[in-house]
Amino acid sequence: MEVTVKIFRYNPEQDKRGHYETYKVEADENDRVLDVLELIKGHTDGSLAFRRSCAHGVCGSDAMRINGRNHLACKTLIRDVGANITIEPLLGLKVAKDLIVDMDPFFDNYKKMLPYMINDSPLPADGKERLQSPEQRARFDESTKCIMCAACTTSCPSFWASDEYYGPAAIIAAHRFIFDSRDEGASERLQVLSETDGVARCHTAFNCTNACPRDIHITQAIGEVKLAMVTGKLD
Amino acid sequence: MGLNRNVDLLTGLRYKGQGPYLTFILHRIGGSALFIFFTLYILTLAGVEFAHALFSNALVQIVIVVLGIFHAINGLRITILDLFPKLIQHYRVAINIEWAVYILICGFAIFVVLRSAAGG
Amino acid sequence: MANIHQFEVIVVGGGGAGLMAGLYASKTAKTAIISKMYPTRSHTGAAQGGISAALGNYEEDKPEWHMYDTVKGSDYLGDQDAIEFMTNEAIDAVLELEHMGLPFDRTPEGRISQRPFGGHTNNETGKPVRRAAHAADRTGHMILQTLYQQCIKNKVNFFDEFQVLDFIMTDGKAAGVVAVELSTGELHTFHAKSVIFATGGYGRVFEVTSNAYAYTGDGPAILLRKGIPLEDMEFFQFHPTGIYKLGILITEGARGEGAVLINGKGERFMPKYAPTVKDLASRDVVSRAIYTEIKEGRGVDGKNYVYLDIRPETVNKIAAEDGRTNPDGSPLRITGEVVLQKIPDIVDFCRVYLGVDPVTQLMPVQPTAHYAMGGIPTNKFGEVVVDDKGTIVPGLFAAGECACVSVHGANRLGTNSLLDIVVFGKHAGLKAAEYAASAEFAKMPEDAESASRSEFDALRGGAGNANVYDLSNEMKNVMFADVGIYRNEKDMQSALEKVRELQKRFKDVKVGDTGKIFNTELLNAWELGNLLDIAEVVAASALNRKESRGGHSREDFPDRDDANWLKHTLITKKNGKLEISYKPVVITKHQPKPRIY
Amino acid sequence: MAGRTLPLSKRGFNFETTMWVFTRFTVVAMYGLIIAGLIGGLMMSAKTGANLADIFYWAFFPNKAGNVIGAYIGATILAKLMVSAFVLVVCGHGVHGVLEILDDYFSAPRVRRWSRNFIISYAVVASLIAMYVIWNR
Ligand SMILES: Cc1cc2nc3c(=O)[nH]c(=O)nc-3n(C[C@H](O)[C@H](O)[C@H](O)COP(=O)(O)OP(=O)(O)OC[C@H]3O[C@@H](n4cnc5c(N)ncnc54)[C@H](O)[C@@H]3O)c2cc1C
Ligand code: HEM
Ligand code: SF4
Ligand code: F3S
Ligand code: FES
Repeated sequence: MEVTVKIFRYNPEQDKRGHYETYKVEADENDRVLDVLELIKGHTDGSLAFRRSCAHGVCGSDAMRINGRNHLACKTLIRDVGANITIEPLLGLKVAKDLIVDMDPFFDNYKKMLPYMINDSPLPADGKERLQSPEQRARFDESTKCIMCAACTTSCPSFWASDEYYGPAAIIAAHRFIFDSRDEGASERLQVLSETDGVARCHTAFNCTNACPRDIHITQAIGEVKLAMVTGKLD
Repeated sequence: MGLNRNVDLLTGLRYKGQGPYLTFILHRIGGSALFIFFTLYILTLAGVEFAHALFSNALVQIVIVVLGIFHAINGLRITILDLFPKLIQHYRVAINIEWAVYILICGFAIFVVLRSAAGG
Repeated sequence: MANIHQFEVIVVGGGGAGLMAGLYASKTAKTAIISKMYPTRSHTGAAQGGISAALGNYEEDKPEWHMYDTVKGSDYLGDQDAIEFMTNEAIDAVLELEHMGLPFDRTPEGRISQRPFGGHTNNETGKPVRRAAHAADRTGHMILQTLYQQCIKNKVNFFDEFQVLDFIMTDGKAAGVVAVELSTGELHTFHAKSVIFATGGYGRVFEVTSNAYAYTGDGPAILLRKGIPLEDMEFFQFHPTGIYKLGILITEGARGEGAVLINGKGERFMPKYAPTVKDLASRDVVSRAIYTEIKEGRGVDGKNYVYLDIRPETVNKIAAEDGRTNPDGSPLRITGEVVLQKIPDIVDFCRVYLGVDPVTQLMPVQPTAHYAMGGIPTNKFGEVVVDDKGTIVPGLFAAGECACVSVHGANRLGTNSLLDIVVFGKHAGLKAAEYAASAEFAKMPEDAESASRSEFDALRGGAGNANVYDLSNEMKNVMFADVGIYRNEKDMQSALEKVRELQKRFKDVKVGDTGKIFNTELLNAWELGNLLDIAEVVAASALNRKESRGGHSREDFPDRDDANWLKHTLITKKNGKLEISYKPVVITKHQPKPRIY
Repeated sequence: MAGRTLPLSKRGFNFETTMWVFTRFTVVAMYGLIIAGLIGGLMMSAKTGANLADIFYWAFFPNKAGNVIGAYIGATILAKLMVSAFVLVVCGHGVHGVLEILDDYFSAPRVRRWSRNFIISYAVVASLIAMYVIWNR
């Protein structure tokens, strides 16, 4: 079928601001939006710039706004979005070119969460693994799925308002460790997250949860972090 | 280099965040409206004529009822989910219930306001 | 030039191997990791099934068995000293990952959970053994995340979205690399004592592949141009279960949990091909079996795919027939919830891309190009070895999928690659730092960037109308059809000619985008150049090897020929011509014997 | 593998967290007061014969003269206490809500300090006026 694709274009070396360009391509309804982008880049306009790698929703490269909502281009099929598609870059991050945004602030926020295991206690005497029950493991399973695509953070109205907000993706990273029974850094992370630019900026708008291509219950995880600050309970 | 990151209000509002995002927007508008309402309320109590005149306007009253009741009911939903994060999974159900309750109460309130406006 | 950086150790690639190398090198040397993508986007993150180690958390298991399975899996082409080294290090490697925080699934006792995988057996009974330590079906994702997190913790320097274009050698020693910064288009020179290549694979030379767009073989291609040989390039693994047409992988872990393959007639066919371990035979065997079924007309609807069935009723029925048991000895029984819990991502892929729910429906699968066994020849410390005498290039290292140690020989066992990147990534890092501690910086030539600049200029200034997208599709199609699972002289010859013709046409490629900032068109064209170079080398090596072994199956030479071909291929390109030489296989404990599963 | 709980000083229980709890607490308080108010209104409607709708109406929209609630305010100390509590709670809640909105949009430390000062002064002034009016009529 014929698909009409309207794409946001911005070439920093020529344009003062972005504009839209419309392309018509032949595509199958089971094609990914990414396939359509590749086709346009391959045959119509090679200068179209976007990131991609894995092509099946596990690397987090190609988050973008498709028909007004954040998606991974490689995990969105034509049959899900119809024959008229508008593709725009993520909101709230600088557009570097076409659909490519500057991801550095996003990763900087991630790094503020001390996103690594903190545990200075001695290892088990037998030198083997630290024990963890399947239930304890399940406690933070959700948040380990994050591929850092930024679809959530760039859909959050609080992040649009100010990029000082750490954003849902960073909170998910913190959640991953706070509720890991082997980790001992929960306190430090909670202190960071209790700052004005931390979880206080989340007003449960749920855009993040709806945008997440990994179906992580982000708002719930943020809620759990908020409650942990109040009760101190980490289980 | 690069385009500014600013997301203007309209772009933000056009984001297709669906129902839950709408409740957030309405909650915010409602909260702000209630804040103004509260300010006027105090001024009215203090006897400021202009504030009182505003309050007597049926249209103003309806706006306040619509936004205020939404804020109160949505606020209750937020609070319940916040205190029991496990329930957040079911946020869509929660929001549907909320709309049902809201339409009932709000309908009744508008009726009351209109009746008073007509009768008073 | 302005953009000159100096580090003792430079790691090219931020995947599992690169991060591990960077992490260890940075402990003693000034280190930077250069990656063309943000490290968390590396393809290690796509790995699903698990990482093998004889932890024995459910049942008895030993590193010696792991070694034997790997040797057998490699069809006796793996170097046994390296394999033994790797399988012995495996247990500590996995435990180290756990200590770094990797969230492995757990046994009821709280230990690391393990699952069966193709080719992993109890050597005494021949039965499958649970050796693959896993974190749901996203083990690679967790490894990548965990290692990246450790690098953040240890403040490793990163150059994200810098693509390495050239390797600089002075007097036969590593001097550094040249890279382009994607966000500005500027070239940067990195002066280093040690350079570690960890750029991953090159599955994008094939049409149907589980590999990422980024898998364009940059590392091997760069080194090939510098006269460094590549080893065993004819061996490419086709994974039996890729999603039909898309090639997206369905982990072997699915079969580990009990799924079986079904042909178009609704019959289970693996017992015919591998009577003992059946659906859990090693990958080359299963891929060939599927292909044979299809060729003999038993594909689904006469098309080139079969079904993978993980519906609980089938799994339970067959598990009862095969007498498969749970770790505690009770009969293996699964439910829909178990499927969801053990392979959630696979279920998600099927739902999204196929509209098929694996819990109640069959998954259409076909073999998909998956893993490069061959690559840059190294020893077990990651040092690049250029001949059969063990001569190394001082300061040059390689690790991960782009390297060939060779622990995978002619066919890699599932889960051994994640082990490979962790073990050899670490040792390459350690060795590189050790070398850097004693060596001087080799002299950097005046204008190190000139070669890269002229490569780019050539692409930008191309005369003709050749289209990158079309050239690349032509290459992929011919490679998949003629240098794929089954190969023969005639087809490979024509494929080789086709690739060479494409190389000629590539010279005329015209890149329309003349900008500097994120000029992805230019970079895609450059990558296509690499792919074509690699495709040529793969086809030529495959044409040269006149036997069938592991992933290399020839219709015209259907048998393994130990008398003539128990040796590694080394291929170099000198003045535009390919030259092939050989290197003996290291055999220590296990003499080659027929490989039956 | 015992449960893990962080002591109060280590769980990030700062101003923001306190205000988060406060907002939830005020929700409960407001609902409590509204329900109490309605019950009071119902009781009064029984006494005065005013109909329910009137009570609701006058409860939420103040009228300078002849205000049922206004009259009611003067009625008892208890009612005055309740209305004061309501005003204070609403004031705290609303004022912090506005601060939240301001904090979302302005992240420079200097601006945040100013919005905080402004909001606190607003709260104090508004509460004072309200208290004066309620207790002096
Ligand atoms: C779908 C799938 C499932 C798999 N499942 C398993 C499994 O269950 N078990 C198992 O053991 N193995 C599995 N494998 C294999 C295994 O995941 C890979 O072989 C392994 O992760 C490769 O790691 P690496 O570090 O070598 O490469 P990668 O992780 O791909 O890293 C390559 C890095 O190099 C960088 N790079 C490349 N070119 C350049 C350049 N020119 N300049 C700068 N940087 C560059 C990239 O940015 C990237 O960071 C699987 C593979 C796939 C595709
Ligand atoms: C029963 C009545 C009310 C309930 C249940 C209620 C509930 C809530 C809740 C739960 C929040 C927090 C939202 C969040 O953090 O995401 C909130 C915010 C707010 N409330 Fe109320 N509220 C009520 C009445 C009022 C009144 C009377 C005012 C005005 C004086 C008010 C003004 C605000 C403001 C300005 C916000 C901030 C809005 C935002 O951050 O988007 N509320 N309310
Ligand atoms: S939480 Fe979801 S949306 Fe956010 S970065 Fe992670 S995967 Fe992407
Ligand atoms: S969209 Fe933003 S406001 Fe909270 S629920 Fe998600 S972080
Ligand atoms: S390309 Fe990897 S997530 Fe889409």
